[in-house]
Amino acid sequence: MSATAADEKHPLELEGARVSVKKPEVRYDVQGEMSEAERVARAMQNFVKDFGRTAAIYMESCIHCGMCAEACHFHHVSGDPRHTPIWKLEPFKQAYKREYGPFAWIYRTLNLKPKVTVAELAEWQELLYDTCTVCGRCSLICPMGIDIASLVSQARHGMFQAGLVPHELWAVAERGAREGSPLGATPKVFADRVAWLADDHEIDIPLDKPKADVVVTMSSIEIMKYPDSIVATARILNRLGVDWTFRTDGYEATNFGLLSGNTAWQKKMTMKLIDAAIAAGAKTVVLPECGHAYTALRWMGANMLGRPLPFEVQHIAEFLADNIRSGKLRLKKVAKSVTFHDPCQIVRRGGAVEAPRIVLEALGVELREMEPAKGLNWCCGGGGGVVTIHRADRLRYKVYQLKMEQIEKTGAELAVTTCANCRQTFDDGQAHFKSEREMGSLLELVAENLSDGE
Amino acid sequence: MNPAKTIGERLAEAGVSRRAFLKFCTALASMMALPPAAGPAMAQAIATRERPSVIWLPFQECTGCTESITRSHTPTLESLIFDLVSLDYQETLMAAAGHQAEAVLAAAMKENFGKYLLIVDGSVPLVEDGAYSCTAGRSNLALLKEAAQGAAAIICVGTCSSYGGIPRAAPNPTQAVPVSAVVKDRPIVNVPGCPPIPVVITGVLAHYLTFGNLPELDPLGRPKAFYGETIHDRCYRRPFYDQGRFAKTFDDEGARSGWCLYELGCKGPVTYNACATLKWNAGTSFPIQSGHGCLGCSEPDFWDRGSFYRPLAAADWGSAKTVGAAAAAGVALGAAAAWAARRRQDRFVKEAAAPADRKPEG
Amino acid sequence: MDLLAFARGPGMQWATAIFVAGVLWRLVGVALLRRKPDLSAPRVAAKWKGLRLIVLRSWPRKEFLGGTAFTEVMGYVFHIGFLVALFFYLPHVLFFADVAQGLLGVTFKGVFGVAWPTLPGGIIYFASAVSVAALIAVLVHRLVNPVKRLISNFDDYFSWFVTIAPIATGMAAYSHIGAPYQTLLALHLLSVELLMVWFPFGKLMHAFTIFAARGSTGMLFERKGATL
Amino acid sequence: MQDEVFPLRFERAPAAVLTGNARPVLAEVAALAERFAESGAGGAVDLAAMPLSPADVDWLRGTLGRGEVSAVIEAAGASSVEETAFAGVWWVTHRNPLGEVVAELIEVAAVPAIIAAAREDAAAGAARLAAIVAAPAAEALA
Repeated sequence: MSATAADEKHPLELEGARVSVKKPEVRYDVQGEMSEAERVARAMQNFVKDFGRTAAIYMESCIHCGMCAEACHFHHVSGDPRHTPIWKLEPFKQAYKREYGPFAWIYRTLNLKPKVTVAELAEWQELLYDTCTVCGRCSLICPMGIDIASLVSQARHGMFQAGLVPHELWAVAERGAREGSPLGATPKVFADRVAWLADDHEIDIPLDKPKADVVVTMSSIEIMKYPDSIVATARILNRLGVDWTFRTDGYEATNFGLLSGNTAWQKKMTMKLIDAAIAAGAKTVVLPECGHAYTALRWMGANMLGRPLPFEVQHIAEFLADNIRSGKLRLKKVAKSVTFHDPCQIVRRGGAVEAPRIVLEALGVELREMEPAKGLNWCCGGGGGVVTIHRADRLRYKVYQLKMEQIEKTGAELAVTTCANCRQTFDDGQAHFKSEREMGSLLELVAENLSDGE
Repeated sequence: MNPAKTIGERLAEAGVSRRAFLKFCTALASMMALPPAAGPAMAQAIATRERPSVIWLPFQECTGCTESITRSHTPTLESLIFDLVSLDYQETLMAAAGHQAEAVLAAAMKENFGKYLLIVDGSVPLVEDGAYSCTAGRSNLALLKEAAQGAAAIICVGTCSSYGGIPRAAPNPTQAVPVSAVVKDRPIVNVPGCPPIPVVITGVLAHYLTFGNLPELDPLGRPKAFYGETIHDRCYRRPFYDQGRFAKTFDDEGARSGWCLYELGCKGPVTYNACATLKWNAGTSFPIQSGHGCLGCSEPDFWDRGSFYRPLAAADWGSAKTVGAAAAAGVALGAAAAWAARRRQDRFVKEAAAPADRKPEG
Repeated sequence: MDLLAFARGPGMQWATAIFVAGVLWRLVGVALLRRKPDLSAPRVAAKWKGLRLIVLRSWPRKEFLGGTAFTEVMGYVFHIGFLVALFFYLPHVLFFADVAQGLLGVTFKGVFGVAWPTLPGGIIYFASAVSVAALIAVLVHRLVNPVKRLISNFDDYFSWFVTIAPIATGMAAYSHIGAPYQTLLALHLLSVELLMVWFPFGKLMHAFTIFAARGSTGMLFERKGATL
Repeated sequence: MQDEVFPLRFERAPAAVLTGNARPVLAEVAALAERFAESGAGGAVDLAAMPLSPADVDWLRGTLGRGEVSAVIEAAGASSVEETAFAGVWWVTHRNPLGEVVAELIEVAAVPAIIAAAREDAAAGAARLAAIVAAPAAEALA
């Protein structure tokens, strides 16, 4: 299947509540032509090749207490023991013991841990992709302190190279690598959009300034589906009088390489941003309202580059909070009750817990926290690429209901978040359940309430 | 002597009253850990029996066991010898000597063939055909084999004849073995101890006299009546063990207060014997009561089980050297495993990179 | 050589050697693996170096307590019962003292100024009984709970067995139930040796790796400001 | 004086300690006494079979006290039989000719068995008595 053929066969569904691949007639959850033996070998190789001491300690420490099941939203709604987070790694635990652990030689020689089979990997595809958003809630319950989410990411490295990725996710990731944007927001599309938005909203949106203090990035979901975010960002940055720019050589922060498990693609996309920021001599790179984009650049960028980043990386909420704290950004009061959905990658795993709350405080809203909130928040169910996978919908909607119950319980008038992926999951969920409630963007809420008084 | 007479008749002739005999049997019952009510029954039984012939052969031994039995207080040695059994040969105690003594032995074995009790103290050396211990020019080994043939039963007195004892301690230059290693076809009762409690020796004889058979034995061939429980179980200091109160040295407050001697190496918990109840020296005391831990002398190989002053729990886990060697081996294996894992990883990186350009497409 | 002599001598020596070698093999085998440095700019300096998570994770957050209370409480009960019996029963203490003396040439009194405390046999027996009861409870839970049943393997059941066996045989030896004391003591020692031999190769190693695993996550998460 | 020779000072006799085992023994005696009072069937407790310290034995002796009857039987050593303060409960001590204690019991009975004359002995005695009666007076006087 050539690249264009793939596009024709599975055209992007841009108009729906979520940006995804149109429901494919034929399932292509197996990619490429490989012998079974080669698939297994590549799965193991790519799983093990990025292994290190920390992951090894995790693999050595599990005591099979089963507590992680309690933390997982998928298990919570399904009750299916297979959705126990650590069980999702079972073939890879086997692979670790057989291929890499201290007793690997014994396990191999005595064949105590049999070689993983393609059938097993195929069976586990659903567990590793459809029923895991890599939200990391399970990592907080593990009495051994195992970061299970990081192991799932690592297992996906093997799955991808074995050509065992859910097809929609693979198609989105592949397109991201090929065109620079998973959803078709190519540099040309992006430039057109920016020009059109600037025109439409009579606002100055700098693009491709050779030098700028701040390089701003966007997620493809925002570019294609929530273009208001672009306007909102421009409005705020212009108000702050910051020397900033978008750059067509590095604007797209979404990282489906990370989600699908292709480290090469992940690196390629991350390096684009880094190179663009370095070229612009940026002091700061502002990341959009996108969870995995945050993880990919903020916490993994320097490791991709191989040295500390020569600039600061901030999520837009952090950027806003900083400017509110320094008094540069003043906002009008919003007399509404608001509940805030904590995006897993930004809050729980990213550590930006207080920034969104500082912004909300500046907006003067009555913040009604969910129960639980912050780092313990339930995931929306769409992260980690799950929202792109159609066959995952049934369970995902149940998870989504869990989330909505949480939100309804607060009784807040407004629900906002600061992750476009969460937003599209909400939009899709609301459409599915034919609900009225909208999930707002923190960024847009701020842009709408910029104080006029200087 | 007329062996047809019963013990009861002989006693009566000797002017021993029924009261005296009943008292004697009460004491025997107490000693054999039988219920107090058994005394009168025993008196009845013993009175109607004939005196058995007893032949006592000393082998590779120290005469400590004989010393011990001469200190037996219940019944007194005199009454045991003259009234209850016919001790026909005991080279240490008998008046006869030399050829005369050997003639007595030969006569006793012939006269009572198949009926006499054979008591043995001392182990049997095997090396050089048993040449390391001889009596009248004959090795213990040969003598034992001959004497065993006519014995109704063999009673091994002391740890040496029971289990080999000190002669058998490593490196065992004489290849000493217990009687049970030489004689396989005769009932054997082991009365171990170094020496055994004197009243246990007589107690076994009394049982034989009372019931006409050998007492019930444990798997190590010891009479359960005396070796059924550990010293620890019957020790009057046991409550302190349970309370966790221990003497730490031989002269500390705990030692003076009579607390448990476990920490000082007492082997009471693994020693089956009756010292704690029967005691020694006419019931005066026993080692633990005197402030010293039990050595476990009635157990097999007691001499080779480490220091008498090492607590039982301080098992032989090895030495700093062996543990160090194990640690070194562990570190080396770990390093090798990590090295192998890294090499494997390098290979995987290379292999994974090789077909990387091939897009996984249809 | 009878069973007890074997258990006290060569059995214990081999078990000790395998235990030491196996534990180091596994720990060194992991410690010497590659570790890429985290070059990302920390949000906060991880001044506790992972220690915070090591402590924090000792008890579940209240949000998780509902579903994990049974496992947590029973886990603590059998661990504490086991450790009380292991470290405060005089014969055990004497064994450790002997090992410390032989390996390092030190006594507890010499190092700390006071003797290592011991508890009366009755309390040890009670602690052991409680531990056994909790272990049986967790086994039943493992067999009944669908999650635990699914994720359990030979390691889980065998590790359970080698954990409960020394406690059960220890109690039997203490109360002289079932066989002569020496046989029971030998069985107790052999069960301990089985535990020691299995320890490095099964999940019992969590006794060591728990600190490394929690510490690693703690260090990674703390510098991000991520939820611990 | 002694200190000069043996620089040891015994502050307390090593075994003069109550172990707590005496009380259960007393309970057993009480149970036997009760049974004896009800049915006439007595019994005995062999003190040698009990893990008692010397102090325990002293405590038992002191607690049981002394009653109306005491007897000494000279038969292959002295045996003493003493009723305790509790009727029917006897403290019996057997010694061998050397004066060493060979058995010590607490017996619960109307009369301890050792005191009663055996019928065989009585028969022998009767025979001897009859012989004396049958003999000529002079012979008897001689």
